[in-house]
Amino acid sequence: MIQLEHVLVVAALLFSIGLFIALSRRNAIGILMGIELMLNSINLNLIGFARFVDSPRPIDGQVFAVFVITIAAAEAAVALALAVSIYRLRQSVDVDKLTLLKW
Amino acid sequence: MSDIGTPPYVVNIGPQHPSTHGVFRLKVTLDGERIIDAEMVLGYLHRSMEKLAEERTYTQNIPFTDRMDYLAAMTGNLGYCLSAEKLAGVEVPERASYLRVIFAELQRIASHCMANGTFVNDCGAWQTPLMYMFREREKILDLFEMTCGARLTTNYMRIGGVAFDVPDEWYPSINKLMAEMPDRISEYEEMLHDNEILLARSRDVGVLKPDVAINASVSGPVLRGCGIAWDIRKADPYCVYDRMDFDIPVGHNGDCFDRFLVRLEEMRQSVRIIKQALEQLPGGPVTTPVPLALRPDPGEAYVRIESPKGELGFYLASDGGPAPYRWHVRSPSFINLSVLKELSVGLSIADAIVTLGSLDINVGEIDR
Amino acid sequence: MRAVVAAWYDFDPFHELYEWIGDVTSSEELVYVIIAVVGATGILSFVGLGALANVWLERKIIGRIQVRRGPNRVGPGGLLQPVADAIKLIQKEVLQPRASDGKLYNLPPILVFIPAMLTFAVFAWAPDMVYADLNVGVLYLLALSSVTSLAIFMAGWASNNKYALLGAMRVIAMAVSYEIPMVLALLAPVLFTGTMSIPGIVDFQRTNDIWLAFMLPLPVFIYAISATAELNRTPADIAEAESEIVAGFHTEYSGMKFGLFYAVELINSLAVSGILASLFFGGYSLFGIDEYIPPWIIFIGKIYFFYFGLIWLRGTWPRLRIDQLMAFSWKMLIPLALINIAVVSAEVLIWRLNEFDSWIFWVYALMNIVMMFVLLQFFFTMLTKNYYRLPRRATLIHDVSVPSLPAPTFTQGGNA
Amino acid sequence: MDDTAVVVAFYVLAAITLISALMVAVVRDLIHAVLFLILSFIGVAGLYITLSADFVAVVQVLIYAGAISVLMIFAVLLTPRSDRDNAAVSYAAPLSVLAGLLGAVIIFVGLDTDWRQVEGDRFGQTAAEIGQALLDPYALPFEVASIVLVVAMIGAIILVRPGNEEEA
Repeated sequence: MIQLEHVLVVAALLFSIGLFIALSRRNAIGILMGIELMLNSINLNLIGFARFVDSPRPIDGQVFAVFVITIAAAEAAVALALAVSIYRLRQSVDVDKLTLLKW
Repeated sequence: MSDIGTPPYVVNIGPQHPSTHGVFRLKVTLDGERIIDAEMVLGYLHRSMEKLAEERTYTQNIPFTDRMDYLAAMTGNLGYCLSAEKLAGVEVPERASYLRVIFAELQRIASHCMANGTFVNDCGAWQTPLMYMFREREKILDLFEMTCGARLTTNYMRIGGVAFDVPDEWYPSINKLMAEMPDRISEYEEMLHDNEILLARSRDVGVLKPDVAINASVSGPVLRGCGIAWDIRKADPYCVYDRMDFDIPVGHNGDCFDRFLVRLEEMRQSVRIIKQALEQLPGGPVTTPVPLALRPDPGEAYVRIESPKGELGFYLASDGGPAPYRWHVRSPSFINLSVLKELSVGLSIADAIVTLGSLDINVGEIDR
Repeated sequence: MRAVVAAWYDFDPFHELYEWIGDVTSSEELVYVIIAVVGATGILSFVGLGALANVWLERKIIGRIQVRRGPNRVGPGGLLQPVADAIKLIQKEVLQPRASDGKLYNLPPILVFIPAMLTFAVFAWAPDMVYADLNVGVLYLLALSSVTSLAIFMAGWASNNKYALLGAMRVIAMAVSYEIPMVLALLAPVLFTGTMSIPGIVDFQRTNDIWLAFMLPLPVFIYAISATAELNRTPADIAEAESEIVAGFHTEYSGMKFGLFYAVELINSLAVSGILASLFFGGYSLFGIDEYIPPWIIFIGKIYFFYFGLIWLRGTWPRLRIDQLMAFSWKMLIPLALINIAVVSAEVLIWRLNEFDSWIFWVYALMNIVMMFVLLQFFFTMLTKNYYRLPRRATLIHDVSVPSLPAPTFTQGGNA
Repeated sequence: MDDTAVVVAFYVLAAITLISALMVAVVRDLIHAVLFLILSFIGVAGLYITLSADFVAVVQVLIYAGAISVLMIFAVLLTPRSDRDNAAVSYAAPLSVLAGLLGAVIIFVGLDTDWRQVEGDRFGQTAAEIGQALLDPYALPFEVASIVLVVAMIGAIILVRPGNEEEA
């Protein structure tokens, strides 16, 4: 029998891996991958809560997960468009070299 | 996907590639799928024919012409024999001239079948139009086989005429073929004219402007596709073409589809010519006796004929010996190919392949 | 559901096997496992045999289309040709380019197989012959098709070949473009039947004695075209476009690895035919005739009917260019699908609110067929009018004439 | 039997998800990283199924494995080869400690809280239920989400439009 705790531990580990990736990558696309992993872990939590936690309308968790997936898709599209246009501008997607706003 | 600004991507189309029609290499630089630069690399099929010919007698050189444009051996034979006859001053019997016209036109139909079939194949058809056109090509090759025993490398024409007279069973066969051929051509038209995909792939693709075509010395269906009515058979008649009544089909726009149309229509005109020639076909000998080791007087001769690919010219120079002093071939494939870069830069890879297919090159003729 | 099928044959292996095993043993788990293994074996053997049969059918039918005979040397009528092909492929050397991407290169032939096989799990072969009745069946099919394109991309990328990478890029671009009309097209039967389970949709068509294809002709059209695009078959085989990029994503695969890609293409064609048959053409039902013929025979017959259509397409049409194919999706199929969804939702709403009987379906069928013809005519004219601007016959000129032209502008050999 | 199967499936899928997520951080080639990310997404989808969220699971495969990963592959292929490495910044080690600590805190909080759990599977037709929830209580967020998608689409198109180069 799966318990809520199992889900929470998996989601927490996934979140920290995602966080590490998002913070440590130099490539803009790599950072985006970390963010997607974090969003996934959040979804996992939402689904887990929907499944195990007492609430008047248990489906809410899954609906939220659907919303998160939607927003993740939008975010990925915009972020990748940004990455491509940044590459066009600077010939690089290395975020360490993007010092345009650095004073 | 044009202006994303990706790094350039160099792709070698060929020498081993399904649609380069032989071993021909096109080195293209791509931006996405769009060609921004193209370089043609030739010479993979070079067999040094022009040099070899300087060591052989005039008659021994005829088989080389089979192997230049191996899809149109008859016209190769014809052009070479005409130039050798002009050099040596040999008269050709009338029956031989008619037979030459008939076989050259049969060869034109066969070659255009091949050209159009592979062109539609290059547009991506799964062999079907090619197979339809092969059906008729096979019958023409059967006629060749009946006459001279060979189907592809015919080696049929001789200096002073043709090698053999046609056998008796040849007449019903060709009459039957000529009777059904217009229907077959209509069948191809029916199959391909209203095909939106073929139109989408070839209309307005690879448009050759008339001035570019003339300045590049392009000839044959490629030239006629851009709307210029030029045909050696009418402009500089050889054999008995001046006695034939036929039209020059021309295109409207100079795109790949126009070249395709011109070839289709030329097949019809060829049928017309063959029918007239069969009607007028006189009796008599088919060859003038010519010494086997022909020694023409010193001099030079140039003869051009309308091969299926375009203007096929043979230049022969003699120093009085049994072998030509110099032999040069003006091959239409080679010169038509020279516009490929002009046409393909700016197109996508798929369009460049279609354009290459519509030029109807033959690498055996390009590299000789 | 069981009571419906009580015809003379009463062939229902799952149910009878279930009962028989239930008599022998009392262990529920054992019964479950046995049924699962038997069902999987049945489906896999159908798919495997189907792939072999498809090789023969495809070559034979295309041969007929191309006025030739097709294979006729190995076995009667060339029937053993696929076996000979398979033996040849198996004994061929499997080459791996040195610059290829190691493990990634070996994975795709296996990976493409998985979704192809999984697709067959949700089909309803007969009223009780459903291996996995997922209540998100339609979405499941769509998800699987997107996984296939990823495996194909991996193949193209890992080969480290320029043609293969071009093919892989084309696959990915196509997958993005054609997923949308596909989803929108498959939404229409879901709207009508109110369920996403494939057996549910088939059952709706059987109980109402109507094929959804009559009511939803436009989605059939859209789905069939998007499916050929996703299948990489002519006229949309741009990912392996032989005349352009040699063999696309599987350029570097030889021997049985190529054989697997080839088999997957055939299996996927069967799967697409199966989806068409069950979502739009009544699945195993045939207006009551399914009482006299085993339903799974009807279903397989329908699958092969649509498969014949796919072969016919391949034998007839040239290939579109990638940008034309994309434009076709974005400019024609997606607007059409959106219009269709709006109309169908309105129709379903009217039907559900007024609680009409099933006679209303025939009214809808008439309306939608008329709508389809009008819309298709409009879109086709819009998309193709440019191609018909010039005559499609060469002009005939009797005498040589060369026009006088402006000064040379030709630059070949100079710069450029 | 059913329960043990689900538990085993859960552990296997969790292992796939976490290991491939880790591989995303480890591998050098960006394309390999994307492919491991897809494997991770599919693992998460499997986890959803064990948590009886089949609709979300299929949507996860469809959107993440089918669309987002495709976008990422495109973005990677549109950047030059030299930029296709997956290198970490020089201060990755302290970051991993930080991320690990945060993960530990989350796990601790998660295990320590009383979550008012209930027993039993409560979901039947999740697709229908989600559909009703989207159209009834969540109608406004649903519409907002669609607007967000449209805005994102237009934004993405404007960002990569060819005309932008001159302004830059």
